[in-house]
Amino acid sequence: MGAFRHHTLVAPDIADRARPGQMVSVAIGGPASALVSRRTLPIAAASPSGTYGGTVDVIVDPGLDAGMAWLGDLRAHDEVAMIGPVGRAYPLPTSGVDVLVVGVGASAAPVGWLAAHLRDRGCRVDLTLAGPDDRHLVGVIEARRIAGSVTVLTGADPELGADLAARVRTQLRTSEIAVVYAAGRARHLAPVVEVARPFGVVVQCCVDEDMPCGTGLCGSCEIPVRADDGMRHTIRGCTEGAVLRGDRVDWAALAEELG
Amino acid sequence: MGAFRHHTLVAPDIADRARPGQMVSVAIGGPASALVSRRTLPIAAASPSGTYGGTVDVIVDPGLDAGMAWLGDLRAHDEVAMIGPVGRAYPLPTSGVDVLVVGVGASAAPVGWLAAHLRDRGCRVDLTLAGPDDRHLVGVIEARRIAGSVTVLTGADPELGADLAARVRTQLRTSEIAVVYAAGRARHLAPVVEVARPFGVVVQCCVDEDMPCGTGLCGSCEIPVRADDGMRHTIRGCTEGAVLRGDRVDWAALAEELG
Amino acid sequence: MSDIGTEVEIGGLRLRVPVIGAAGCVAFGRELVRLGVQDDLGAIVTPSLTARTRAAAHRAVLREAPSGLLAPTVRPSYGVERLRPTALPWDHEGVPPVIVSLAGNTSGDFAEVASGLRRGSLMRRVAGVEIQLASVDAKNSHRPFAYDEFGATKVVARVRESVPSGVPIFAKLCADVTDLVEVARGCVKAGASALVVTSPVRGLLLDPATLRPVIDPASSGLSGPALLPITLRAVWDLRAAVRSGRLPPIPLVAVGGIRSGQDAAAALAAGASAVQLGTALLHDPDAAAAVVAGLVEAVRERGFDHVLDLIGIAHDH
Amino acid sequence: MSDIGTEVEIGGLRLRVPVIGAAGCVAFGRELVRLGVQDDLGAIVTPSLTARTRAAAHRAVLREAPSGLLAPTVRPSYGVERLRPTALPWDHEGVPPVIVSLAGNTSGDFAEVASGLRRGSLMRRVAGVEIQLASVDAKNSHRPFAYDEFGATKVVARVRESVPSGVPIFAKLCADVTDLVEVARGCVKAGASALVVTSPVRGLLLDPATLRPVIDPASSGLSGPALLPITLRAVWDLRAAVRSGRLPPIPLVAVGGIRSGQDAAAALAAGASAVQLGTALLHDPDAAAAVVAGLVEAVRERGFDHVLDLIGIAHDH
Ligand SMILES: Cc1cc2nc3c(=O)[nH]c(=O)nc-3n(C[C@H](O)[C@H](O)[C@H](O)COP(=O)(O)OP(=O)(O)OC[C@H]3O[C@@H](n4cnc5c(N)ncnc54)[C@H](O)[C@@H]3O)c2cc1C
Ligand SMILES: Cc1cc2nc3c(=O)[nH]c(=O)nc-3n(C[C@H](O)[C@H](O)[C@H](O)COP(=O)(O)OP(=O)(O)OC[C@H]3O[C@@H](n4cnc5c(N)ncnc54)[C@H](O)[C@@H]3O)c2cc1C
Ligand SMILES: Cc1cc2nc3c(=O)[nH]c(=O)nc-3n(C[C@H](O)[C@H](O)[C@H](O)COP(=O)(O)O)c2cc1C
Ligand SMILES: Cc1cc2nc3c(=O)[nH]c(=O)nc-3n(C[C@H](O)[C@H](O)[C@H](O)COP(=O)(O)O)c2cc1C
Ligand code: FES
Ligand code: FES
Repeated sequence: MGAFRHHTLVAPDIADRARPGQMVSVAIGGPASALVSRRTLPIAAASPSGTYGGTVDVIVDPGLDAGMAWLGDLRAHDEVAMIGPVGRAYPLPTSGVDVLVVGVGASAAPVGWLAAHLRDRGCRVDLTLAGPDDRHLVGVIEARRIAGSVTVLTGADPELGADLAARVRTQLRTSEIAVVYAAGRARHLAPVVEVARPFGVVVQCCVDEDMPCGTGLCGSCEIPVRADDGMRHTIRGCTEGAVLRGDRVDWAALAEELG
Repeated sequence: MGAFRHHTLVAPDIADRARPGQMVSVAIGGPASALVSRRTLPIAAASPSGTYGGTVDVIVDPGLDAGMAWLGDLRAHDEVAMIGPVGRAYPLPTSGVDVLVVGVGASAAPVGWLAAHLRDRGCRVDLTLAGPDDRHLVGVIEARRIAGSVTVLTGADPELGADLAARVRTQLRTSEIAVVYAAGRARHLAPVVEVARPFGVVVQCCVDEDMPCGTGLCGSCEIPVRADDGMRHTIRGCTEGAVLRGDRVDWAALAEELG
Repeated sequence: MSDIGTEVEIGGLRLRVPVIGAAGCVAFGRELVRLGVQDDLGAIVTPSLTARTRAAAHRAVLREAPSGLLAPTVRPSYGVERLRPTALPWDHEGVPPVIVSLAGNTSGDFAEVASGLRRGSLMRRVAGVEIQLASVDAKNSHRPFAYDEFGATKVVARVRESVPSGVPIFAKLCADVTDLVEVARGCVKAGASALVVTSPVRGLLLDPATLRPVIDPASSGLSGPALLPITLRAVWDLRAAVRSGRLPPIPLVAVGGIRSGQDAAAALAAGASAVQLGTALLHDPDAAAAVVAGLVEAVRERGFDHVLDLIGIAHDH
Repeated sequence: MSDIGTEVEIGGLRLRVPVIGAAGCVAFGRELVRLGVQDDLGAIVTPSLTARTRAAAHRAVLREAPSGLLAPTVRPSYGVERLRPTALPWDHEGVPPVIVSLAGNTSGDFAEVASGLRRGSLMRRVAGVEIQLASVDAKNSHRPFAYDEFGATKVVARVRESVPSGVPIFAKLCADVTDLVEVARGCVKAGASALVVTSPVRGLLLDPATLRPVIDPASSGLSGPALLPITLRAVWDLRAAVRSGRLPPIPLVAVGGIRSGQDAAAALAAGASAVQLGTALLHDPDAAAAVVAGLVEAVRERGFDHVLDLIGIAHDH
């Protein structure tokens, strides 16, 4: 599957409770590792039962940093310390509506699983997978089995976000989309939320940025949001996100803070 | 093989040149490791040719520290950065004499290989393997195939060194031993050298103490020795040892420095 | 938990176990309860509170350093003006005793936060106060208070005035100063009940792509296992100063790089009465239980029956 | 090696590449030649020489710390009295330019070692002199010279008097002081040609079995990757002081935790003209080649054509 590695991890407690949009927080390296931060990854799938009990799947981009490289190198029977499910899942519609699902790079991990849930609720699912190139896309083939239509979009930053947004705008114009589900880095999500705004369509965003603990302890994953009363404050991306309504997030402030 | 792990490492350049008593210096951990020191290990065997080219064998005591634990966890096809052969080999007799070979714990790694070389030169080899318990002994069964007689000695520190020395004294008294070859920690070697002194028998000691670089750069493996003129000075255990004539080493000073 | 005693007392504060959650690394305790690990900590320290809420000037971004984390020392903070006696951020069922950390940029700021805590009946939920002396002094070229005996002393004295005498004051120092004992002495004289070392040490990393600082160099600090030898040295120096009479007797709390029972035992042996865990809990929220168990084991192995027996033994010959 | 220029000049000393073997981590160069890595270093620094040979009071034992090594700063040393013009310890075919490191416990000691080097024609084989200011001052409670502007200044001045004016003097400082710029300024005024930061920072580890120090706490220092953020911060502070006029212009050399081309590029961007590698070479004697290659790559990626173009760019906005 190209540049990414796909791991299936045995974790019955997590698998039984996990829903699309939730994450696992993983300790990196062994006892002699120089890496201190955990990595918090979106769950790509959860199977409550299996040969070894429940499993969760994650997708790793080993090219990202030393910690991801370590995760990528894990082999069968290796053990990792994992906490989950972490955070808020994608809220699902109660009735079968038309939805648009978009995901970028390895952050798109949950979209296939989400699309299956949406389909099971009777939604018509339109899915777009984006990434810098073909090697950095998650499961296109699996996606075609689930979604009504699958579009692939490749291109380099910073254009990728704009291209994706343009594609979403076209969809919103030409179909009866009730909600957009998105998964990606903040820089890819912000333009999508922006184009959806005039349509009054909510974008449920799984904001995949660094979460060094994934347990709410460190406060380093804070995301600036606007509450209903317009007051700006911050919430913890790991425990109170990662799925947030796009119109609530202060994307400009977030972009500045991410540097 | 009990508490120890035995690794065969593909290293044609080293295998072609290695002789018993020499070592390999191994970098520990991957790029994200918190461990900075190398580990310098006695070579347990070298096979100049094999399926993959030449190989060297090492014996690892994973219980020793985090670095050894990492080495112990290595699996087939893992790669390690290795330098060798490091240091001075055991000098071999030109004629077939009676020799006594003793080794303690994982430091005894080279004794089987050494015994085979001695046997090939026509020596009668008497071998003693010592350790805290049966699980911390190297290859007793292999040893029996090589040596004329094999004795096993187990016991706890600090008595182990004295027990080993007592055994060596008995051997020196009752046989025509021309030279003693020993491999161990300084605390085990010193009593052996002491008992051999009155017999005028040289003990060739492979002094297996910490060697953080194994290349002569750091100076942290220095061993106090007395030169022919009686002057005390120090030599680097890694590049100028690890095999040293026991009567040249200032064991009391070394013991103090090792703490 | 076992036949080994683990209770310690620091400036009047009794800790069931000598392991404390460090400021900024346990939030306000709610997450510890959710994770079910609250009982492994004798107390927690809150993220540093300021007089007024400090919004994220920068995201409190963490960067990985070798065996450490680089974090900004100036972080978004909760303002004491927002505290409501009926809804303290640390008011959750099961949270261990709470030590409130105070930050500011003038001694007046600190006094204001401390006074704010007295309002209403807030103090009843405060087991102690910790002073983040790594905060920078606006009146001294923005150098940390902890770098200067005079600055540190003034802050401690002002906080001491504003806090009821029954509430212990923990002065949190920086190990990366030329003369730690001198600063410590000032804090003790000004009324500190205990000394905590170390705050993160000054550090800098550049973004590999842009070669620009990832965090403001004036206020970014290194935490994590990399600090362990620095922390132990600082504790050793302070304890040695007490033994030699250069510093009045005062309990010490070790923080910086501690993550195992063995590390904690070393900290106690060097002279600490308790340890704080910061990044260890970020790396593994179950770390406190392992630290307590390892500490108990270290006590037992030596034939002692109380963790107090370890304190300072590294100095005995 | 490539179209990218790598030569730098520090206090008159030309280095083919801005990567130097750090004191005590490359012995006298013979082993580098044996390992075939001598050409990847622009110069080497010898283990610190003393006036008289210092036998191992303690074995110069190294202990592993998280991402670091703890080593005694007082080590067995080669006495300048033993130097023979015809058989210098660094007199081996292929050894790169040699900077001789000097240690002592009084400014007189340093002067004596420096004068010793003038004897015979020794100086002809000396490309520069580095002063180990982490050495402790017998006349100042055995605190390192580098902790005290006055002490450091005196040593540099005495060495400057004893060394021919064409030979550059590198003053090696300690980053773990309250005011690094103050000490640096003293050294520059006293005649230092360049500043080197950092010596190992003070650290302590206890033996887990005995809970006693493994190395004398008064003189044990932490080296290795754990230091990287501390080194970069120290270089940044000195460069910033030069830019703001608090420190006269002077070349800087970064040492402490550097092990990759990326680390070296960061050190240059922070303001260093060259880097030294210590534990990186103990961990991997081939490290210098990788550092030079990575540095060249960092220059090329940014469209520059010389490593000089990186120096100090982290300060530009
Ligand atoms: C199929 C579908 C169609 C929808 N169509 C529409 C529509 O047409 N128009 C429309 O407006 N909505 C629409 N929505 C969105 C809907 O109103 C809710 O998002 C959805 O029902 C889930 O509700 P919730 O309360 O769980 O999450 P949300 O309302 O999404 O809750 C917001 C979350 O974001 C975080 N958050 C954001 N701001 C703050 C803040 N200030 N303080 C604290 N936390 C904050 C919190 O974590 C919170 O859980 C639709 C949703 C779905 C699933
Ligand atoms: C079968 C056999 C029988 C022997 N019987 C005897 C015997 O009966 N009596 C006897 O005296 N010897 C005996 N020897 C020892 C013999 O003299 C030599 O050890 C052996 O021949 C090897 O010589 P060498 O020069 O390589 O090593 P050695 O002489 O062992 O060399 C000593 C090594 O130790 C180190 N070293 C020690 N001290 C110093 C120092 N001051 N300065 C620098 N380096 C130092 C060096 O690395 C040097 O290579 C015997 C050896 C063998 C193999
Ligand atoms: C994410 C994070 C946030 C922190 N916030 C604070 C704080 O608000 N106040 C404070 O005094 N120290 C703060 N610190 C410092 C820690 O309390 C502690 O002194 C430091 O991390 C060293 O300990 P450690 O190595 O166990 O993490 C913070 C550290 C981290 C990593
Ligand atoms: C084994 C060892 C020996 C050292 N010997 C000396 C020395 O003799 N003189 C000196 O000034 N510094 C000495 N140092 C310090 C190094 O030169 C260097 O300043 C320090 O190790 C930090 O750099 P690093 O992280 O690259 O190792 C020594 C360091 C080590 C690890
Ligand atoms: S990642 Fe630490 S609080 Fe969210
Ligand atoms: S181990 Fe470094 S010189 Fe021998």
